[in-house]
Amino acid sequence: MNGRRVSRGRLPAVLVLPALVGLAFLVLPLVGLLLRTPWAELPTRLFSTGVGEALQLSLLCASLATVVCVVLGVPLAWVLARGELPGRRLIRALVTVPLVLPPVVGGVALLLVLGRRGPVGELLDSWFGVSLPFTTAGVVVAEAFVAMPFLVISVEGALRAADPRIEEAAATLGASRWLTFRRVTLPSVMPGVVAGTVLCWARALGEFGATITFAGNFPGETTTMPLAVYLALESDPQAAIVLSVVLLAVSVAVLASLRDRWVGG
Amino acid sequence: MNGRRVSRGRLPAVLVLPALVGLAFLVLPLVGLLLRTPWAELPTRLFSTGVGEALQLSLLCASLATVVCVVLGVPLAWVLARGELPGRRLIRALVTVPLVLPPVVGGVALLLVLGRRGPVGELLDSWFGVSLPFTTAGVVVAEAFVAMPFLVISVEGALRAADPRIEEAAATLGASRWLTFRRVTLPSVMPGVVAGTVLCWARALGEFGATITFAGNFPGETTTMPLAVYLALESDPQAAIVLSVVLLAVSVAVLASLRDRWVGG
Amino acid sequence: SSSQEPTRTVTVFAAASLTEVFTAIGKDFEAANPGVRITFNFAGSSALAQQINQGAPADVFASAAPANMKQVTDALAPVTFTRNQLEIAVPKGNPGKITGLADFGDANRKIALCAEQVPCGAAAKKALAAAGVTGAPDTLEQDVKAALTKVRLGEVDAALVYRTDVKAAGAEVEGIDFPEAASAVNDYPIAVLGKAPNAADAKRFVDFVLSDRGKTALTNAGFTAP
Amino acid sequence: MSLDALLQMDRACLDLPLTVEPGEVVVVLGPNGAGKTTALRALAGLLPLQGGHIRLGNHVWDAPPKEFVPPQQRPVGMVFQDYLLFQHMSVLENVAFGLRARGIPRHTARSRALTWLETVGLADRARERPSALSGGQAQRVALARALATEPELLLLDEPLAALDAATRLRVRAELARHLRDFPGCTVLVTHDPVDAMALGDRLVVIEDGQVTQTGAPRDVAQHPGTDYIAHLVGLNLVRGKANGTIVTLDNGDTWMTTTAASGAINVAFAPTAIRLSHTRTQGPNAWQVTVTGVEQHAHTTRVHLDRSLSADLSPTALADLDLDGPLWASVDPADLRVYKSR
Amino acid sequence: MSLDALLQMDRACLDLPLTVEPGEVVVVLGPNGAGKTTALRALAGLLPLQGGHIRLGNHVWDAPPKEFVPPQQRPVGMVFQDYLLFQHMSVLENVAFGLRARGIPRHTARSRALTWLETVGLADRARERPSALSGGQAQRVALARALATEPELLLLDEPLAALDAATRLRVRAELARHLRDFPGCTVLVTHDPVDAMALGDRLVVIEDGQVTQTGAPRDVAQHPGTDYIAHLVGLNLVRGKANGTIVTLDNGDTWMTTTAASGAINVAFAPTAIRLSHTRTQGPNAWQVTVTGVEQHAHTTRVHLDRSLSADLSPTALADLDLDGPLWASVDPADLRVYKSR
Ligand SMILES: Nc1ncnc2c1ncn2[C@@H]1O[C@H](COP(=O)(O)OP(=O)(O)OP(=O)(O)O)[C@@H](O)[C@H]1O
Ligand SMILES: Nc1ncnc2c1ncn2[C@@H]1O[C@H](COP(=O)(O)OP(=O)(O)OP(=O)(O)O)[C@@H](O)[C@H]1O
Ligand SMILES: [Mg+2]
Ligand SMILES: [Mg+2]
Repeated sequence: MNGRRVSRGRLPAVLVLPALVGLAFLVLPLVGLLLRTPWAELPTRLFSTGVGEALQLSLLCASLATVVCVVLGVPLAWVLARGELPGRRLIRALVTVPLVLPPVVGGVALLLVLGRRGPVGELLDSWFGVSLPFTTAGVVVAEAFVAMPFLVISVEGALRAADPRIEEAAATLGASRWLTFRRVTLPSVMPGVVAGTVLCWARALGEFGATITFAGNFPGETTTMPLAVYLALESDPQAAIVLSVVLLAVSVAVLASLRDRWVGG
Repeated sequence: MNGRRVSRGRLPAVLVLPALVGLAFLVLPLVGLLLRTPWAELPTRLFSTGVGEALQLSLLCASLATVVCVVLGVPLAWVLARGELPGRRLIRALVTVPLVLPPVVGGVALLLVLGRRGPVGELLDSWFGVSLPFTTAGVVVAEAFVAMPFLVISVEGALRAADPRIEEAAATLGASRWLTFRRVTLPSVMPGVVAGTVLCWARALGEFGATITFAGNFPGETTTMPLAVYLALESDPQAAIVLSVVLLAVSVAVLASLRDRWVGG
Repeated sequence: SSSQEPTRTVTVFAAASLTEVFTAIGKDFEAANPGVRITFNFAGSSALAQQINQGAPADVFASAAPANMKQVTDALAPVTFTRNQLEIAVPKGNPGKITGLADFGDANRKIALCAEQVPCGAAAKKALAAAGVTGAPDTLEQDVKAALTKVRLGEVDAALVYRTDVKAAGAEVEGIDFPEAASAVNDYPIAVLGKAPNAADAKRFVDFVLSDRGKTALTNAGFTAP
Repeated sequence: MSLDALLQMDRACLDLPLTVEPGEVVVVLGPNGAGKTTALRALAGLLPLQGGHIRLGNHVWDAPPKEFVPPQQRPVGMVFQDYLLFQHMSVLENVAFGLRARGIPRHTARSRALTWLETVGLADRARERPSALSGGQAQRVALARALATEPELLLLDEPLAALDAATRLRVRAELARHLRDFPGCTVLVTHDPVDAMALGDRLVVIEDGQVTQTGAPRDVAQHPGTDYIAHLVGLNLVRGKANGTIVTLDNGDTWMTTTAASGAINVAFAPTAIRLSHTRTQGPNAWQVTVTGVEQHAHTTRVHLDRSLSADLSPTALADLDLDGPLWASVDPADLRVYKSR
Repeated sequence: MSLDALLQMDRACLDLPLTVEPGEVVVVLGPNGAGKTTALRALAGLLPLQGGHIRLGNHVWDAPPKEFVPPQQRPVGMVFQDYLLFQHMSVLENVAFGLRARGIPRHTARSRALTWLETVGLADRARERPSALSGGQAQRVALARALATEPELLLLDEPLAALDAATRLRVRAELARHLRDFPGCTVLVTHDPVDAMALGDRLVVIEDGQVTQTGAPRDVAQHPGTDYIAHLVGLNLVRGKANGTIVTLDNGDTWMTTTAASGAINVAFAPTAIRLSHTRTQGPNAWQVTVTGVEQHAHTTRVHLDRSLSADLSPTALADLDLDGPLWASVDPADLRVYKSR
């Protein structure tokens, strides 16, 4: 447009004020963290092999977990929002459960099912020779378990808000429900899917309790950044802060660069 | 309608299959947990005062934290989605940060700012005589800090997906941006807000690391269920499972009964 | 509550591994000192140290490791009040056929150790060194409870944990003593804090822990005397 | 394959029998809220019937309580009253969507879609998003999208409503041409009588969900059975009882006609047939009137009279009249059309 | 307070001067995509101008690069082409919304809203959601919603487009009545010439964002300046040079007229003025034609000829003609209207 700042009127104080308070509430503790960061240590820390490895592993596992969540979670959200299922209320509440479960207990639950002695774990072992605990795959599983509800619930919310008549139009054009989903519904709820994906990725990246319980902690294989941070906190709190700041910086960079490419402005 | 099950065609396998896998992935570990639960202990546990207290406290704090998040987070989401702010990308990424921060570090960060020796904490103390750490209010603050991003991001996604022309219609009717927000925008993105609120509440209910770090673990004052689970895990793992199951049952009951009242069907 | 004087409170910040035993000792202390109430804050020692450094209103700090006590600048004359000794924990029935520390070097067995940064990991390192074994762990747990959980669920064949933990875990876990254990003990220091709001009663509580009654309770829980 | 349907639904109190032969265009005409859109939605499979049936050829599409074929398995094409274009696709992709859904390769689908866009005169907007189109342009894209799949049953919900007069002429002519060539059945919903005349082989008039008249468009237009239809085709309608060429109107007046008839009849006449004057004319069929409104058209002035009659006056005729004064109206018996009321 | 605007925008190449006096109704007429909706949005403040200005009385609403008054501070009422009703409110709340936004107490707002709903004949639907309304009903609610705030500038984007013929007559008459009483300025967008004639005090015709003709509706209808307008008002238009009563048409033919004129002129005549026959008639103004289409109306048949002319024939006239054979057309010089082209 023309350079003029033509807004639709001033932003109302009654909205801007709480928004600012909310922003301060979220950002101030980070500022506190940054103020206490021993910046001098940063470079040495950053280039110590352990940190690089943990960072790489974190990004890899969080991204893989996000892929798993999208592949399984978006269809689940769709079934919850559109499928005429009996017991939908209960299923929807069950999906929320991993949110409430303390992550450590979540890890225990995963071990009970997918561990060496768990029924599914035994099958996986005898059929494919796959054992999840203490492996990188296990980290992905633990992160996906914890992060998936975020995706499912965000996407379901978006699907419910979408106009179902546009799907009717697709149906009259001969599109099956799958084609309609893929080409009509999904693109029209893209902002919701992106929001859910961001939540899911960030949650997976910060995941700690379920990971260490289910996948253990072995450098280069299952030690993600949050695990490194936690252990550093035990011996050297300053180092823990440095590591956290590194994790934050990377995630802010990734989110700020990726997200707006998907959603625009 | 008439009793007939008139669906818009069978659900496509390519969607239903991953949805089922996803559901199994989320629900099976819970089943594992339930199978291992020493049900015989349940009644005695449930009626031991400590548990009742912790459960009450958990529900109270999670609900208060959710209220704080809604009051501060919905306006923040609106400003991010609609306000023509410079640096919106960065702000949006910053809002996501508490998701990535390992909760224990989040607790440390809160202590650094709101603790007795933190800059804001000192102000609060000298002006109002309020000290947040190690109080029930501190639990609410810690939970709100961790849970707010979920709300903000879900609601922002919903706002972006909403048709802005309906807001134009409100503007031509003389509605200020605040009135438009309250009476037009917010109701039309209700499903997104509800989804965000559910995420936020569940996350607050399950919150552990930031709470124990920032608010400590004082029975009756700051010991929420996840903290009780953590302590039980130290002495009696079976009891920890029982407590988790209690937490789960309560949250499923609350979500299943409340959520559909808000959103319908 | 007593009618003569108002209740005074002692706030004790104690390591999570002391939950049960300190709760019992606290009850005893309250019985012996009417008018004083003990409030506990159980959490990881490092988190407690952080909280104290950030001005938490604590009277007493009982840490699971000297290192965390050292982080607290404000501690007055910490003393070691008890110790914890390592033990090999195996799942019920010992499916991995573990006999001693030597098996911890076997790459084919699933082994859990604590991470070096936490006290039980440091102790395990000492024990393995003393036995001349190069450990081949599959995981370095963040705390001893996590290692024990893996044993309980049969995910690992063996782990090095504290005697107190094996004892608390009950029938699901079996303990195997080993000779090098004596060289790998972990000290638990306790101290009254400089800014303690109720220093007098705090001192009394520490003395109570160090008394015979305290020692007996600790020994019953599996701790060894210093 | 012919369509044979009986649409019964609680919503809009719909009870509508409908048969369409292959190649035939049935126009459903009715006022707002009559249930036209509801009927189309039932035919498309977007609403289930509560009673009755829908059959195309040998295929049963809907027959409560048992049969129901979902919309995507019915070979229908539908143009919605409010377009419902896919906002995230280009105009071309919108039109190609139905072809792609039927498994036609991308390239073929696109070139066919482009041909259809040319037909509706929007080939140059092919790459744009629907949001960049004006209302009428969007309507034309929706039309092209439905036609592109070459359906066996074409459902059109006021396909010309948003078009401007000039485009409307052109699109209507094109649509008429296409519908002539179209081998399938067509149901077109409108409340524009011109569309109905131009496009329909048969007219079904519904009011409040019920059929009030049906027949060839010409015939319906010349023999309106209800006030609504008379209004629509621009005729005045009065009712009465005929006895030879003498008609006793329902209000008691007696009129002369040139056509002999007997029994309950309708009398229709054009607004141009009414003459207005300040005094009673000598001839028959004169009565006193009150003016309730005046409307200015391009070349004539329409004067609304009581008893929901109206008269079209030329500027010259109007110049001599004082519409506020007392007026007499009259019609020539030769201008009256008399026919049996149903 | 009068509206004085010059709307310049890149989108739709809009360059539209517009002045409206208090109480005046200016109708903006134009084909699809001409920029009518864009112009209304600029007046409402939903799009900023790129050049020009908008002033109502002494208040400057938009004057790039400095001034801009946001929409909620402009006393406008707008009816959108696609209604934009608030789906989560009842019909009554929709209509009351604007009043509530202006601080009127709930009770008063509701009772006034109900009065407006009565005016548009929907009082009995007050408690329902907009989704339960038919298209035309929704349109009427949107109208009521905009009128309820009694704005100083009323903007109507094809307010009658979705109404059926009968309702349209009624709502148009009501709207005309309201607009007569309405003290503010009104801009009404339409592509229906009947609406334009019935409702407008002045007509502004735009094509491709530019004004092509403006004037009193009657005058524009009788002296169309472009093919678009001629089409719209149902006249044939040819151009030529007059020399007294002899006109040399642009295609070389020479016609006779009864009005003397000179210079570049337009010649307009009604489709009913054209006579068709198989042989050349003796009189003047005859030419050979090709039939490009036929359209059936209620009482006449419209025959489309080359040079975008059209002829209206009565059934009797049509009966004698073979439209596929060679045809001659002629017009009586007395039926021609000759006027200066601009
Ligand atoms: N979702 C709905 N729930 C209940 N009633 C509805 C619903 N949709 C429409 N109706 C009602 O059904 C009746 C018929 O509506 P329909 O949309 O079929 O009318 P229509 O003939 O298409 O009118 P228009 O010419 O205005 O489009 C109306 O009275 C309307 O209020
Ligand atoms: N958001 C947009 N971005 C770019 N171009 C647009 C946008 N909206 C409309 N246009 C273009 O501007 C031109 C004018 O559109 P406008 O909607 O004003 O037409 P209109 O006169 O209202 O037509 P109609 O009678 O069909 O409603 C059209 O060519 C249209 O394609
Ligand atoms: Mg309709
Ligand atoms: Mg428009």
